[in-house]
Amino acid sequence: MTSSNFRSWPLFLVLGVISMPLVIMYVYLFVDTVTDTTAGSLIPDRFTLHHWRFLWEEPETGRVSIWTVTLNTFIFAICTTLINVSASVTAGYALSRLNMPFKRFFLGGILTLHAFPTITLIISIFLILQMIGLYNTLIGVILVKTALELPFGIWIMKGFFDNVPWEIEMAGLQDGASRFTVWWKLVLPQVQPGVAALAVFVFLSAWSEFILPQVLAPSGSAQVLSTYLSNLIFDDIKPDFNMFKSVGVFYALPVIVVYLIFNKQLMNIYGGGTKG
Amino acid sequence: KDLTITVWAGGSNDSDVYRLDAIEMAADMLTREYAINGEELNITVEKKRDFADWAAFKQAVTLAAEAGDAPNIVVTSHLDIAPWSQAGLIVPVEDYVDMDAWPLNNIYENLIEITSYNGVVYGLPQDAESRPFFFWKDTMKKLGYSDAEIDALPAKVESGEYTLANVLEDAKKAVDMELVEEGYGFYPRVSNGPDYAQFYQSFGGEMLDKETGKLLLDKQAMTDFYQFFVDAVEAKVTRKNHIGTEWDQWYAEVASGKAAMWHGGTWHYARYTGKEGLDDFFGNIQFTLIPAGNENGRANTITHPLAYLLTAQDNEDDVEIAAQLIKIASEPRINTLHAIKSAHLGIAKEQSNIELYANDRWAAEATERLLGQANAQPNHTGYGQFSQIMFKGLETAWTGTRTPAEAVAEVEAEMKATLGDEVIVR
Amino acid sequence: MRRAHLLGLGFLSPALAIILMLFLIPVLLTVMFSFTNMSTATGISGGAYEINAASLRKLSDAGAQESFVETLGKEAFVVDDAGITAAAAAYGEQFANEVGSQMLGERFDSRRDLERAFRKLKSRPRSTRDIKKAADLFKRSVLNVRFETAGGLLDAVTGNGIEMTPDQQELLTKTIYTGWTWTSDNFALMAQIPYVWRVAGNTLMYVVLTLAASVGLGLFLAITTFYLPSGTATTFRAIWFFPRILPNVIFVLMWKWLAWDTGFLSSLLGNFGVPPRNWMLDTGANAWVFIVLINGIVGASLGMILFGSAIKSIPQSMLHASEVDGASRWQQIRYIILPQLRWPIMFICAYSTLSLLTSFEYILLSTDGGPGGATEVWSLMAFHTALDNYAGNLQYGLGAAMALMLVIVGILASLVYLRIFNFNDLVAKPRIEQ
Amino acid sequence: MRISIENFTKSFGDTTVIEDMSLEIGDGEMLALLGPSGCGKSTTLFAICGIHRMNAGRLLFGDADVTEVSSQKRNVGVVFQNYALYPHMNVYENIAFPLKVRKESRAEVDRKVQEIADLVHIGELLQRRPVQLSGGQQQRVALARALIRKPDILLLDEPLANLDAKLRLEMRSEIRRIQLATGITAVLVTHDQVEAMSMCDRIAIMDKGRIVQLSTPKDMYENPSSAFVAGFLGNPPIAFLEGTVADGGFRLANSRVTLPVPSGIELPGDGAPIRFGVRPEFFQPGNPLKVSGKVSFVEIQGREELYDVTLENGAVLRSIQAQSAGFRLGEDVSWGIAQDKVLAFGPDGNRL
Amino acid sequence: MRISIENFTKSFGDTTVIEDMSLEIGDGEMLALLGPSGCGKSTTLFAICGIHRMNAGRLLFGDADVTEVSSQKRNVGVVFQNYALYPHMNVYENIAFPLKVRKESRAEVDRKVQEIADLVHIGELLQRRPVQLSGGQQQRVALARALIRKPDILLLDEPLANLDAKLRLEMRSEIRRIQLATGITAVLVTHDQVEAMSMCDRIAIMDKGRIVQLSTPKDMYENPSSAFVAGFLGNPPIAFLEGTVADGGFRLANSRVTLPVPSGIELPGDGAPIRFGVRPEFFQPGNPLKVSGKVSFVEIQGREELYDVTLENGAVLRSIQAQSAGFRLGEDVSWGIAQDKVLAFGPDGNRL
Ligand SMILES: Nc1ncnc2c1ncn2[C@@H]1O[C@H](COP(=O)(O)OP(=O)(O)OP(=O)(O)O)[C@@H](O)[C@H]1O
Ligand SMILES: Nc1ncnc2c1ncn2[C@@H]1O[C@H](COP(=O)(O)OP(=O)(O)OP(=O)(O)O)[C@@H](O)[C@H]1O
Ligand SMILES: [Mg+2]
Ligand SMILES: [Mg+2]
Ligand SMILES: O=P([O-])([O-])[O-]
Repeated sequence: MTSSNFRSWPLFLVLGVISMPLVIMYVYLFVDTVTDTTAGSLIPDRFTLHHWRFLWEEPETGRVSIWTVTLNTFIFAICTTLINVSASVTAGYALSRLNMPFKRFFLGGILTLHAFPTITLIISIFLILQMIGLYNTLIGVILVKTALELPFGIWIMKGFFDNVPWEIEMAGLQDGASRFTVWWKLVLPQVQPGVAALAVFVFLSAWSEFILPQVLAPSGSAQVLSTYLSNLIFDDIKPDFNMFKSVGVFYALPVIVVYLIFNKQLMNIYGGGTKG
Repeated sequence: KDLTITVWAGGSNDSDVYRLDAIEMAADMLTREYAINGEELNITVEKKRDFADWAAFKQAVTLAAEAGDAPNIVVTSHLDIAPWSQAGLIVPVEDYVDMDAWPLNNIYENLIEITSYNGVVYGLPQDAESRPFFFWKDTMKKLGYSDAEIDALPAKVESGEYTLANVLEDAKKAVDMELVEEGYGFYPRVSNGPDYAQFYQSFGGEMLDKETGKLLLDKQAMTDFYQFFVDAVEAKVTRKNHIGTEWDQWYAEVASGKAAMWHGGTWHYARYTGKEGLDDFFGNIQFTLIPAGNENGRANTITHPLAYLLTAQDNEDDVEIAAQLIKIASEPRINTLHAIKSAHLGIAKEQSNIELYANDRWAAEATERLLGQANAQPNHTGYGQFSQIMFKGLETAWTGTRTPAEAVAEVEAEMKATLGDEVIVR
Repeated sequence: MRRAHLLGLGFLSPALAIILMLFLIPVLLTVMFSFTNMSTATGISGGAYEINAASLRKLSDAGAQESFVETLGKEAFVVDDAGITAAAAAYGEQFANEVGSQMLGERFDSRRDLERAFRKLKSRPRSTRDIKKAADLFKRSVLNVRFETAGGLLDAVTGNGIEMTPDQQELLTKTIYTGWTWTSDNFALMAQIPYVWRVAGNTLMYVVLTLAASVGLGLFLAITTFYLPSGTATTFRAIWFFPRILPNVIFVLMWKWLAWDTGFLSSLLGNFGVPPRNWMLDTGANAWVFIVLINGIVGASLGMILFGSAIKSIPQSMLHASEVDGASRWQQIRYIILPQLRWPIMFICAYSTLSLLTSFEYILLSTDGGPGGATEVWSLMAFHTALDNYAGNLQYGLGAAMALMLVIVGILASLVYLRIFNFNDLVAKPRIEQ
Repeated sequence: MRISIENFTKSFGDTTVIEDMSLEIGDGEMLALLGPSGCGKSTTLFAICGIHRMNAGRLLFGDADVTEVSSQKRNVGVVFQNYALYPHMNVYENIAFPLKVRKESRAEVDRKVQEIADLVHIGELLQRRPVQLSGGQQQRVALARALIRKPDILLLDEPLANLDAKLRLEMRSEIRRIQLATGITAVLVTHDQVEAMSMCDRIAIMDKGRIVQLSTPKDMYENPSSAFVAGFLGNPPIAFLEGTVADGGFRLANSRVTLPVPSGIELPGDGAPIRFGVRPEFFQPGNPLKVSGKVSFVEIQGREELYDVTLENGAVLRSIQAQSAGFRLGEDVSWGIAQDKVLAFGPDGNRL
Repeated sequence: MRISIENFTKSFGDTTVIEDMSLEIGDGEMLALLGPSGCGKSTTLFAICGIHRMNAGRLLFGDADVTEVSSQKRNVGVVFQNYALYPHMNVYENIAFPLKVRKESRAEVDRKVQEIADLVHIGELLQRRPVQLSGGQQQRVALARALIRKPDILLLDEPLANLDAKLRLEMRSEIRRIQLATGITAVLVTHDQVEAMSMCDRIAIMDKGRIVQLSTPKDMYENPSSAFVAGFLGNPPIAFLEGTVADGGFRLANSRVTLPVPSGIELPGDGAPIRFGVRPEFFQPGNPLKVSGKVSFVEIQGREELYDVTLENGAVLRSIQAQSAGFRLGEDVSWGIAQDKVLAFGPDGNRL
């Protein structure tokens, strides 16, 4: 906003006030991970890295190492993002630009699919996964997550493709390129902001996915950070909330970084399927 | 022979590691036994207790079993025996081990009973516990109880002399005298659990009709049970919004004498004396059975043992090995490690003769005072719903959304609808 | 089919395959499940036939004659010649002879008793397992035996000398089947349970309030940050976007930390003499405030980004024009910005209604439907029913039926939204005709 | 390469946009398709390059029937109105793209790009991205890209519409120069008559999907076949006077003034409504056939001045004169029409 | 209302876009800000209407110092290049918006909108949405919206840039008519010289944030103060000849031809490089001071023909002649320069 007609400090003030509770919560969340506090007090007593011990200590009986699950989580989130974005990008293009039968049906269907309460599909999804032999594998969970998020991705990508000038494509054809080359070399680069925005969205969503890996890949080798975190059951004999928070912060850090790096791309999401 | 035995334990925290480690110890033992017989056996035990909660654990087990991928051994509530055996997910343990031989013949019969279904022993109890009633001695003294009277409380409760009516009375006095804050006279468990069935029993409620083997809704007992909590709220000894209080806070409060009376699990002992720093447990706290509610009922407590269950496997030999392992893990010595480390109660009579156990005052006293009187919730496929509906009814009455009578009417309607023939309404 | 059509379908196929396999078929299966009584106890993939105490009870409830039930329910181990011959084959003549000589004709009521008797024999098999197997050779009842097929069961029953009429056979196989069966009871059940209606009301309230909160807050954030210098705006956006990327558990934990009896609010207000309480679960109203706040803020994060980027795409000159036309900031927002956010607002509303209808994670983690079921919503109820049961008997069928109701509402809602979004405009005709 | 469009018909759904159009464009010729917005110019172009299929009719390049040949195989270069440069490629890559998809060798591509870039004078810009170029430079890149694979035919869809006045002027001659230099057959779509007239050998004026006149610029300017065509060509535009035939002359509407009719015009009967068209350069103080009016608008355009003169009956005539004529607004003037240059149109708009 | 800009400086971050500019615009005057892209025209406009703050300097409307007054209170109407109509409002609402935010009464608004809509000839379109309007109509709506609250000052930022040639012509006179009718003080930003010259009382030519000349169109055309200004005005543009002073005359570069210098021009010493500027209308066959060359480009523009003549030394002169002059490409010609119209510029580009 380049106009000089409005002052920004009143807004700054209002926003500051309503953001206060959140900021306090963040600050305490973080402070708690590196300090100890006497019960009932709000002021931490002393600094300690004890709550971060999960990073370097051997995992206890029946637990997996944080580093294994972190790696799994990255694999999970990145693969989900890759597959989802690839499938959205092709399907979105087809629905936006290509001639094909039943196009209306596909588009409407994809929007409607979005209305399904995915969690209650879990039993059925389980059956399918078992049938195709992907139960209890990371790749199975990746595919499921992808399937559930695809309608959103396709919808958004279609919107972005809708905004690419037809002339670019026409020019490509005229230059002798095949439809595929045109898509790959000319159109795709135009929707790059859209692809980036979608990728960030999918990544963030996959990173925090919890129920699917928990239920569909229960064995240790397919655990991810979300399940690791919730599996730190509050020990009712000697609970360590601060460690729980530390794991939470550890878990959130990569996505916070992703957000901070890509927030500009994220701000491009409008222009995808969200445009009227 | 090489094989891998997978063990999953639900609801287990860091002090419960012996649920898993015991199997490993058993594996070592079994390997040696085989070696003596000249057979080579290499068992790798894969242990897992990383589950978000009981629900997650049960989803994981059932789906894994449906996929033919079940862990060989699961450590879970005995309540799972009914549905899981019907579904064919688990196999009777009695098909593989000699129940008459050591150490199984030393396990308390009532516990074996609890891990049986349709007259077949499906699992081996892994631990026992119970959910006693607690008194803060100091408050009781201020209410006028002498040390002797306090010492006699367990007996008076057991005999039905001290009832829930007295509980209300004393709690109210404590609040009125400002010994405790409003809402802290009687400070119950903050979430659903077997504990609440105890109060139903205190008013004469039975969960299972012995004759027909069907679930039983005793409307009178249920109403009285709800009424008790409503009265407690009205008398301001219990908070209306008590359900949902954070456990952490709850532990800190009861362990510091903020509440006059409460009820909880035997394993809370570890928490009070550990994390909460209550050094002199016996000097500060008296524990008893849950008092009777009225003349229809009795003082009681419920034990909710976890059990080792064997899952159905394609390879019966694996099941047999697994069966041997849980048998060995039930050795009093091994089980005592778990009992003491996690403040649970033992499963076998001989444990009283093991020093580690016998020297633990809590284990010894609790076993003696509680375990003999303890019954369990019924193994019945509909019990999960029964319990859930019962608690939902309690919550609506407690929070004042419904009167006890209305709440019971709703409970009746819902039970009839969902359980049909499987419930008898009385 | 034209080549161009093939190209289109080709491009669509990867997505289509994944969706079909892991989304559409599961949806259809769910519809199917909702017409069954499937639960943990019935199993998912199929059942078996087993006569045991529980199934005998069912049998008599179903009206079988007492005598029939009683005969079936007799556990019997009989040391007879057939058994001995079998034992000879499996465990040697010596053992068979010993059994034959000492126990022929004896009858045991349980296998345990027979095992005990065997253990007294000198030539008994030495492994527990073999003794049990040997004992089974003398089993002359079908109690507690699992048969995979009805035929197997009936043969065994007849094999043990129990005669049955065809009616009895049918009744037997029908009642003692452990697997799931088709039924439409789930829907009748939902209508009968009073609780369900309350949950429906809660769900409506949840969707409406949360939607209002998230759209309102999202708009507020998008607009205010728009007017701030970019550095400040980015900071505030980050503060309000984190709720979406923080792990659910942690985000909810933060709120609990705020609202607990011993939490921040209580401690803070304690200084002013307000007694501590659990602000989140104090009353139904409190719980609702927190539910709406927690979900609303998470929803607002998305709204903020979407509205923010939509405002960014309003041509600057239009805003400049309104300023020189004399519009104050409020008038600029009211007359210029908001009207141009019509589409994104509708998109968010459509998208969020559907997501909210089916989302429950934050409620599960914060109030779990409490206090007293005040904040239980439909999807949470479906989750509780299908996947979360204290005693382990998960009601897949009923849960699926509950989910199906959501699916129906969702489809109706999306049809309405498709109308509003002018679906025909979305399916533009390709301008390249090859 | 000669282009023949034979009985071309195109419909979108129910609406027929082009009906039964035939058009022949000679080898090496540059033809303008001129017409108002929506008349079907782009549609015709798209049919020629194969982006649209023809509903009926045939299209021949030289003697080859290409009606069913795909765009990629037609060897037609197109320059689009908004250039349609590939924003993610630099100038070099943009121009090289058509060669790249044909997998020509690196060296070959380099050589050709350099050659064509020099032809269109953008040799120094090869490393820039399209956004870093001015409109005119972008235009040249688009042209280079269209030309690099030596297409048989060059199609230009309003190539200058997005440029500012000065650049437009410059690019006009530039495009023509290049077309002449390469000898390519070209079709220029435009709705700017100056463009059409200054750049092309022939002009086809279209209206509502039909070609209404096809001729050289000069002929079309001087001999428009209808009022529509006459109004379309000429800057400042021709002014029309309404009136009727009276006594073998032209009687201005609402007026007593009668003007003589140029020789060679066949008038309809007395009282029939007709229109006179007078171009501004033929309404000058020096001409003999005077009409009087008041100067109602003056515009100084540098070397020339433009006047509107409102006659008594309210009709307006326009005059363009060299600068320093110096008439003022509101002045009464009596200027003359060049009688033999007057164009007369019948009631249907056709030239008489 | 008189506008005085005094010592205006504007920077964005580190780059100073306008430095110490002063400019006075008389009451009721229409002034053009003309200059190449990026020279600071829009910036100046935005400072006048208050969208940008001035880093230094003062701005006066009449006698009132408005430097620190917000846009909303300045009572300035602005027409933006892309019109900036509010797409979600119909024409009526667009025009009424400035009144609405002042909460004027319904009846009052109705009356004023009708009045202004009639003034700009869009009375019948009030119910349409902007997308349903042609470019010219949108332009008029923008104008009406800017005028409705009777602003003291009207600012137009390239109001015609997005219109096609024909509409541009039409709107030019329309805007001027309305400005004259309302007597409002107006500033027109453009980079099209024809627009500036034909519409405004005075022109300020800007370059790189400075005003290089401020004068009436006619004066500026005839007496440009620098080669930059001369090159900016005139269509077709002026042609320049490079050369040096030799023997009191102008010696063409790389050539032996020496041209006499018009009287009244003070030449630098012999050998100094200078430039001659010759406008196309002053390079005609009939003029006496002949130079010879070859016709290198012909463009027929309807009533006129444009020729480029390349001289022996490679320099190009341009000539515009009435149609039917009929020279052909490649023809050798010897045409004359109107000697007294030649403009001479020194090595720094300033007029001699
Ligand atoms: N894909 C399409 N679907 C339906 N109608 C179309 C389509 N493309 C063009 N038309 C219609 O066909 C007619 C001719 O369009 P065309 O683009 O050829 O006009 P044009 O002469 O190029 O106009 P302009 O000067 O505005 O570019 C117009 O009425 C247009 O609305
Ligand atoms: N917000 C801004 N931030 C930084 N630089 C700016 C900004 N606005 C304009 N400029 C720079 O200031 C200079 C003048 O810009 P201005 O928009 O006034 O040019 P202009 O004369 O209107 O050009 P045009 O004819 O292209 O509209 C340009 O170099 C431009 O890049
Ligand atoms: Mg077109
Ligand atoms: Mg500008
Ligand atoms: O841990 P419990 O729910 O059995 O008390």
